[in-house]
Amino acid sequence: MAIIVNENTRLIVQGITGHQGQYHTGAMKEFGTNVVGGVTPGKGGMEVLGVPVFDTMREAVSATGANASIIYVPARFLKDAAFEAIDSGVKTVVIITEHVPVHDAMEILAFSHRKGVRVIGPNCPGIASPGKAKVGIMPNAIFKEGSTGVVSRSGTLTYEIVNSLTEAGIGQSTAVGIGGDPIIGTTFINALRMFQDDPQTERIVMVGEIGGTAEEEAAEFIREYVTKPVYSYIAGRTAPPGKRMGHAGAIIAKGRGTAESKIKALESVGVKVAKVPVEIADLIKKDI
Amino acid sequence: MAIIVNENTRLIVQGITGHQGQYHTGAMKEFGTNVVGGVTPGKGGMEVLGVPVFDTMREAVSATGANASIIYVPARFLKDAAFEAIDSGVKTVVIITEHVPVHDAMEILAFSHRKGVRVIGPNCPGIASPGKAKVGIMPNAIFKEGSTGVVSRSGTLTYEIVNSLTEAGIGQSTAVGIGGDPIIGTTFINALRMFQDDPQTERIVMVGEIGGTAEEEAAEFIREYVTKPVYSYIAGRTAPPGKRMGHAGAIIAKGRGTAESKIKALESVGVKVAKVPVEIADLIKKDI
Amino acid sequence: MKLFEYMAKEIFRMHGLPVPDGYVVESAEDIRDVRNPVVVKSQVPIGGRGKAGGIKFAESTETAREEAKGLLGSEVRGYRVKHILVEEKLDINDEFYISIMMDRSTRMPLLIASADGGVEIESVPENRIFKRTIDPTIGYNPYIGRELTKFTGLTGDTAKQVSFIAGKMYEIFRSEDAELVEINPLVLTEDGRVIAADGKMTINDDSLFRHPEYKGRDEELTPIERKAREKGIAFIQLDGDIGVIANGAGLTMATLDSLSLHGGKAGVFLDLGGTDSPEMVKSAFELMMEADPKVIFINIFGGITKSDTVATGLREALSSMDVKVPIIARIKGVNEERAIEILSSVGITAVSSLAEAAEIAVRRRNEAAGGD
Amino acid sequence: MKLFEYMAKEIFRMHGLPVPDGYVVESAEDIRDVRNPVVVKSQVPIGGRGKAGGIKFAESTETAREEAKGLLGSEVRGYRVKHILVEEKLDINDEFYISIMMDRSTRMPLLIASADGGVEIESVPENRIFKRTIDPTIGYNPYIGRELTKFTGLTGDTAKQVSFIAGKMYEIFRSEDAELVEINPLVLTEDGRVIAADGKMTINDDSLFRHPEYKGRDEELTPIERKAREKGIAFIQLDGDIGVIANGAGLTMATLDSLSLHGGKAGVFLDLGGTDSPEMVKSAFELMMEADPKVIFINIFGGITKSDTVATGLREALSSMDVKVPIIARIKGVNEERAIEILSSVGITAVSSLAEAAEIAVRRRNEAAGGD
Repeated sequence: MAIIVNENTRLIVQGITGHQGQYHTGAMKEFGTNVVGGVTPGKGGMEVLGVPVFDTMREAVSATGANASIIYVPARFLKDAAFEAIDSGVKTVVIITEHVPVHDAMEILAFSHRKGVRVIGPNCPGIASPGKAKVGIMPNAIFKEGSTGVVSRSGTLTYEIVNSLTEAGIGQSTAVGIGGDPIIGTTFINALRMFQDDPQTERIVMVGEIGGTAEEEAAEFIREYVTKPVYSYIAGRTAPPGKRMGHAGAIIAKGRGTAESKIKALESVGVKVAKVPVEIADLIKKDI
Repeated sequence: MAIIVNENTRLIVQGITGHQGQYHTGAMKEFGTNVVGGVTPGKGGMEVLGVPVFDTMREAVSATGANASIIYVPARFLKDAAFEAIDSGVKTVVIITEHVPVHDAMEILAFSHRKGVRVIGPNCPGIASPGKAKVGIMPNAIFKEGSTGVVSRSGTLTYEIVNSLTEAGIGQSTAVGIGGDPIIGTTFINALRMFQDDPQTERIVMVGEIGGTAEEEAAEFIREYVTKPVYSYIAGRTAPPGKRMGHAGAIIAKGRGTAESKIKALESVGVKVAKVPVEIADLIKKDI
Repeated sequence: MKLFEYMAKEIFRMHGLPVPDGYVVESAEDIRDVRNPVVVKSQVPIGGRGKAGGIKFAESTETAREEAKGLLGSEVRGYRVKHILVEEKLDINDEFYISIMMDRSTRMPLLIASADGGVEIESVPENRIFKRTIDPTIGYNPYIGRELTKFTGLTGDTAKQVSFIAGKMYEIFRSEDAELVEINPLVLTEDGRVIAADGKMTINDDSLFRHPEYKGRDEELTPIERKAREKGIAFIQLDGDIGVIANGAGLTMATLDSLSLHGGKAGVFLDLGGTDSPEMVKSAFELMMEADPKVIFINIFGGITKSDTVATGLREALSSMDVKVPIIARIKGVNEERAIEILSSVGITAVSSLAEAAEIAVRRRNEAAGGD
Repeated sequence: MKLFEYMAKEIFRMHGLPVPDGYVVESAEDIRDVRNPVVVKSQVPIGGRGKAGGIKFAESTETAREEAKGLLGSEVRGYRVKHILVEEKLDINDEFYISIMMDRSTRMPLLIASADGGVEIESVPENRIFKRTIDPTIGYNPYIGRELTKFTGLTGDTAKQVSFIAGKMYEIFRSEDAELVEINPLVLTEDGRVIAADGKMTINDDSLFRHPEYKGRDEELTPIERKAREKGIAFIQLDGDIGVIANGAGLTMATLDSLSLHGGKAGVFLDLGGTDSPEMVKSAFELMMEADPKVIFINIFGGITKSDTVATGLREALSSMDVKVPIIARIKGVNEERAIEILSSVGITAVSSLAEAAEIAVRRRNEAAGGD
């Protein structure tokens, strides 16, 4: 099964003719992803690694029957590209682009909600279901098919964790990097729910970091909904307190947002929390 | 059963302290509607006909558990009042107000769609399920409980038709006036679907008029979905052609929009179409 | 309200949408020195002016003034010409069609475009017409322009200009509370500019309270039409001779249908717009007298007001007027018996059945018309 | 970027949101004649200025200049004062709190208000704080203002002014791409005006490309911080002495956690922000040298770039620098064995396990620090 992306994913790459787009089209195809088309305005009719390029998402979707897209376009063009994707008929949109204005992200997510489209990101490494498909930029070599679901707010830290799981012989059902921006399309809670409901997934690794209250909210959700074992690592236990949203932010946070608060919240609902990334694999191995 | 409003309807009247608001609060209570509150900014704490008045919809809904609202406020304040209603937690909003700017109506309906709230109107006489509840301005005396569903684009013509049904001994499950504006929340198709699914309703009367293509679209829907007998009257068979949206409108209309086109479309899917309002009752009586 | 071409172009210009250089005059003398060829366009709120001889060309000041003189005061497709738009004549390379309108089905704006402009868009084959719903919660975005220009086969700088214009049209559509913004033709000139050679706009009447700038700029009305509009009564002139007063558009049309069933034809109809207040009925009656019908047919279905209150109001109105033609009233609602009594007492034939009232009205009309 | 109070108030004023009369100076001599009592406010991008002595009052030109002289160049809560805002002193009748911020949970703007202003809002009891999510697809509408003023117990003209201000704040929040717009206190004056006595704004950094007006107006950075920002590298000064370079915020923090587990403490860290390009690593290394750490710890998890390419870049960079402190590299990704070889060849201790690398780094630091 896996979550969100699998062997039925038919992917369009938005920004396929750019450096990043080309490179990752190749890497995704190697991973086994069914890349059915690309979009770059003005480059319709070209081919990139055997993949046909279209001028617009509408055309691409109607010509290929695509159901997912991945976006690599620069931040200042991202809103337009994301709206185009959400409006094109695909059901999943993965936004790799970083430095997306937070108001643009807000508008994109309001529109995706209206249209019933799942957005992952922005500013995320994407998602991979080993043995099935990867829609993202994570290195192929770190994955191994298995039954552990991974959800993470970080980019490279996701690689670190997935890699250490694989090195310990623990395969993944799906690993999803939801992105570290304040406003993101897919949250810990969304991913936890899907992993809980996914038959292939037997346990879940949740990688958080300091700042925000997403981990505390996830802990609440785990208490209510998740019965599978959850393992976690919260980056930044020893980091200095990050930027805060001033007094207004403090009202929302109510003392949450620190590593201590997050770890406490997670441990109180039975999550095993590692002190350093590599310890997650140790915790899992003890249980299986 | 009936559709949309029934004995479980708990109604807030927005604009309750105005002349129209007061008058119809009385009439709706007489009809049996459970009017649980009213809203007029700055008049919170008052009572109108024993109904408590609140300053905001939020308060009103949280104090009364209301699930519906009816709006009587003037057109220039309507958008704000409608947004407030849609945002307050009620599930049905009936907008009586006429002369609502069409762009406001569009924004209201986009928001109601996002929030999953049913809007009836604007510029409509409302809805009544005899023996249960009325949320509107239709005269009480014309109704009789029964098994005929009535849906109409007109105001007073709805009264005319319901009255002639009642005089002929044909009772109504629900009568809904969807409003004659170009942009409305509940369409013929919405109402037809609900009547088809409503066990109390055995037949449907659909009252249309010239202009637009809603009747032609309804005919398509009847072909696909409606198995109950449908009777219709299209007002304006002998009226002069109305204003058209110029050439752009003609592309959409493609020759539809006239009484002939509507009658032909309806008859082709088995709808019996009366020449004058009173004939509807005759057509129904022949069948039962 | 429909705007004249020159008003639509004023708005286009304010929003930065390219229009030809030009100006409007009410008299031929106001035409300035013509240096380059100009178009002299009569301003009427209807299409098909060109074929009807409402558009002229001139290469000199003299010809321009002559043509303007000929057009001013003349009738073009039923409209008297009071304004002339004088504009640079464009060197046309290609003509496109583009419009945005409010679409009832989706309840959202619809963008329509075609590479086949300059002709009636209804005559363009369906598969050559681009149609795109714009979600108002996100508005116009560049990708919609790319879809448009891809479909219509535009490329390069022309595509960019057309995309820009589509975005401007959406901006105008929203900010002006328009029901329609249309450019036909949108012209590509020999020197590569894309310009709105014509412009049509309809402003939503119900939004005029927040657009005071349009006040008094609407099409001309007859004195009686103006009076009716001020009272909030719809007034429509037809070709029969029964005067109809009813409340509500649907009921008014049903009244015409009922008269027609008995062989009658309305000459004018007044729609009170859903109200049944005695004041409105009285106002309508006064307006009706100016239209001089053979018979007056009143059809009121009482909603808020009690029927006898309406009847009393009508009786009072009549007492101060000298009405010679027969009046037939169909009156329905609370206390209708009492209402019928009141009206009968002043010589009005009043019944509660629409069918019956319509039949009587037609009979009376035939009597009044004699051997017509 | 956090705006200084005076900049926030400039924006408020442009949008028609009432602020006190005032102006900003960089030198005490620029203070104009004081006729009515004024407030002399040091401009630092942090709250709690009043308690820290950063706000003074004056009733004469002389006092005002004296106070300004005292403040300018002084340090208020760790920030050097370079600007002074001189403002009319308000006659305060009441103080409210109001703000709009981006709420991560709902992904929508959140409006917060309280009748208990002028104090730290965290100290106000929860049940005295109004919180309201604003749906960005419909924006701020008057009913939200009514909910706010009802909750906070405001009535009449004060309620109207506060509603108006809330609407303006939302307008500013959206048009300026703000993450936060905050007024505390929002003052009700003795003569009934409602005025923003203070103002805080944070502009979303990622939006600055479309707000050129903020260019160069951000808080002061040290030369090394400025260099880092120009390269797109996050630079954070800490109180340890191991210099850390890593790619990605999460991995950087995980690196600190790993060092900490072995008893090490970072003195400065550079986050390359998810990239692993040799150029960025090189730039980071140059920056790092300026921070003068005891040991340098590089942790790169190769994503796009192959590890050996990163290592080659790093070797080149080092060849042109004179680095005296030990370097420990943890390098992971495609061709990591080759990368480790390359780095070892120039004397860098390179391994592929984070835990092992962290342990080595701490050991080296302890050796370098001697008996510290």
